[in-house]
Amino acid sequence: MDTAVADPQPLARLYGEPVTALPRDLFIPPEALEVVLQAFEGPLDLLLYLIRKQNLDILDIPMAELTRQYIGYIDALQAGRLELAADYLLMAAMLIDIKSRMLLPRPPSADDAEVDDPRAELVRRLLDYEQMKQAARDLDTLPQAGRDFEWVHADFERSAPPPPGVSSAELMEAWRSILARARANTHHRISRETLSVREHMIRVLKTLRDHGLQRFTELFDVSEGVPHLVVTFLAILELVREGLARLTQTEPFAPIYVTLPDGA
Amino acid sequence: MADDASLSPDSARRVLEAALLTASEPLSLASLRQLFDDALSADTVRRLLDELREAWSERPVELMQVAGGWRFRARAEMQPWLDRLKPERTPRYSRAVLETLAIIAWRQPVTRGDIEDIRGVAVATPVIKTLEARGWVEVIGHRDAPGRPALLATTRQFLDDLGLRSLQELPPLTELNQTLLVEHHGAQEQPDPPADE
Amino acid sequence: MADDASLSPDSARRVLEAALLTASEPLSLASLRQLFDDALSADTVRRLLDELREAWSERPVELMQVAGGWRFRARAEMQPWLDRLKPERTPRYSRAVLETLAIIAWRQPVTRGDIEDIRGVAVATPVIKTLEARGWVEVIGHRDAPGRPALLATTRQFLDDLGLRSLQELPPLTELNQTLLVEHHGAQEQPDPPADE
Repeated sequence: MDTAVADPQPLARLYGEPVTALPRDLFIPPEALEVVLQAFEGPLDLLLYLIRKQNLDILDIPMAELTRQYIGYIDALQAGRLELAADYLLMAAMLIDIKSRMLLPRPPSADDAEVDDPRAELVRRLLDYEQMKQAARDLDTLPQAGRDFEWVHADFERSAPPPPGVSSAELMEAWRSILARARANTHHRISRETLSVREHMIRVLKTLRDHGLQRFTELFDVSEGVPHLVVTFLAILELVREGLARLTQTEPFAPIYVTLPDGA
Repeated sequence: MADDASLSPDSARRVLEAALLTASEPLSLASLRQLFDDALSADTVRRLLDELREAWSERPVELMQVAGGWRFRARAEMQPWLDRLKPERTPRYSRAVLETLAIIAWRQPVTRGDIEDIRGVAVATPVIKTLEARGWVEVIGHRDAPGRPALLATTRQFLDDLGLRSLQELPPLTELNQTLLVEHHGAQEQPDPPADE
Repeated sequence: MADDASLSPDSARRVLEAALLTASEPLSLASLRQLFDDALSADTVRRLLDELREAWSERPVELMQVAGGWRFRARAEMQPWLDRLKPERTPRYSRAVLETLAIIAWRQPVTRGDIEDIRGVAVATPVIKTLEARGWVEVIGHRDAPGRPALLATTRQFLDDLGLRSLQELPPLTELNQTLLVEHHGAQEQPDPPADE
């Protein structure tokens, strides 16, 4: 392999060895060519390389020479049965087309002989691409956040946002949605409870939790009236029924005590 | 490029400062030593950190030692201004939280299992935790059943926060139940008229 | 608490400093004025920013103006040290990614087809995805053509991350042999210069 032309940036690495220049002759092992080809971004890139490397005049491309070289690479690739991107084949066709058109006699044009140069479109594309290639390199030299510099980001304990508020209406809406779902699952029977009984159950439970065993009679506040006493009574019965509280009495007519089931 | 052996204390402080200001999380002493390829001892780094903290003592941002290490943080007195930068949208509770709260409110005391039975889906722990952290729900006992599940109930604060004097001021479920349930489940599933008025 | 009318320039600078040091993205002039409930004029804030930049000129971090506004960043010379805290070296983008980005930056808005025309090769989807994931490129519309191809453009974050205030700060395009080409082939073959100068 001819790697005579020194190039600081290796095109690729083959078997660990840097490939710094394209082989000039065409006796290239296909593996090498595959590696080399990976160094190119496409047919335009390969063409630009061939042109620039051999100091061909991009504005007066010797089509025969360029086409010969390009087709040479393509042939070598195909001989190696390497999968070749269609883009490369398309470019080969275009080069041949340009070359053949250049062989045809052109109608004389006194004023502007160059306008119909069949190479013009190719040259435009090559220059366009070369410009963007250079732009990409320039872009890469700009300091980049995360690679070349870091943003400052000191901590800041944002005030905890106010916790969400809830209204009775929202709760009701939530309940409604539960019911709507339950409608679809009729086995989920949702029966209405008497809330005042529930409320008193909670009150009794909290008393038992906070103060332990209570005399049954102490759980009633006579000052609150009869309906209240009835509800409290129902609440205690419900607690016992649900296994949330226990009634104990050591002997008949002894005081009745209410405790939590675990005796706490 | 980064020659640590000959680093002056001033340069080392600069490196520490840049690292701490750009870090997205607190930096441990080990991380900070890694800045210098461990060329500086832990004690040296600690001393530099103290100097740095001192140097920043008059600034609106301070060097803090937190659980995970060191971090620059805006001083508390800056907060009223900083809070203005992005007005938070009023947060809302998720449907799971609201439904769980509704069930606890109307059906208390309930276990998590009860809530799951009613909602028909599992209740995630964070849902309960959210309500407990808010001070709206508490465990008031345990049901005498396998696993002794905790019994949940609403708190005084829940009533206060909703502007209610008692649970009875919650909207009655009567109408809801009748409009939604009677027609679908039949009247026989409805217990006696409520005494919750 | 935050009394803006009577805020001294020194206090205002402190507020700006705290906000800019803790921001997670560049802060626009409008955001910065919001810190003071618009009690300070844009000119005043700009002047304070200049003073702040000056005050930080000797520090390891610097106040930058980028497209999105102002933000502090660590000076580039700090990077060799800061890199040591990273688990792995930040990878450089491939040529395919960089060339695609360059075409989008200088020729925007462009379709994928436009990019392929210029590069002479198909643009792999991951290339675009990489740039979108980085937040540097976004779809800003669709060309009114068969298939309604997406039009790609660079984002403000692209400019921010490259420390640029606008697209006009991108490095100028190299003219290469264009002048020669004009002489040889006539002006009609040169596309209009991009409107980014």
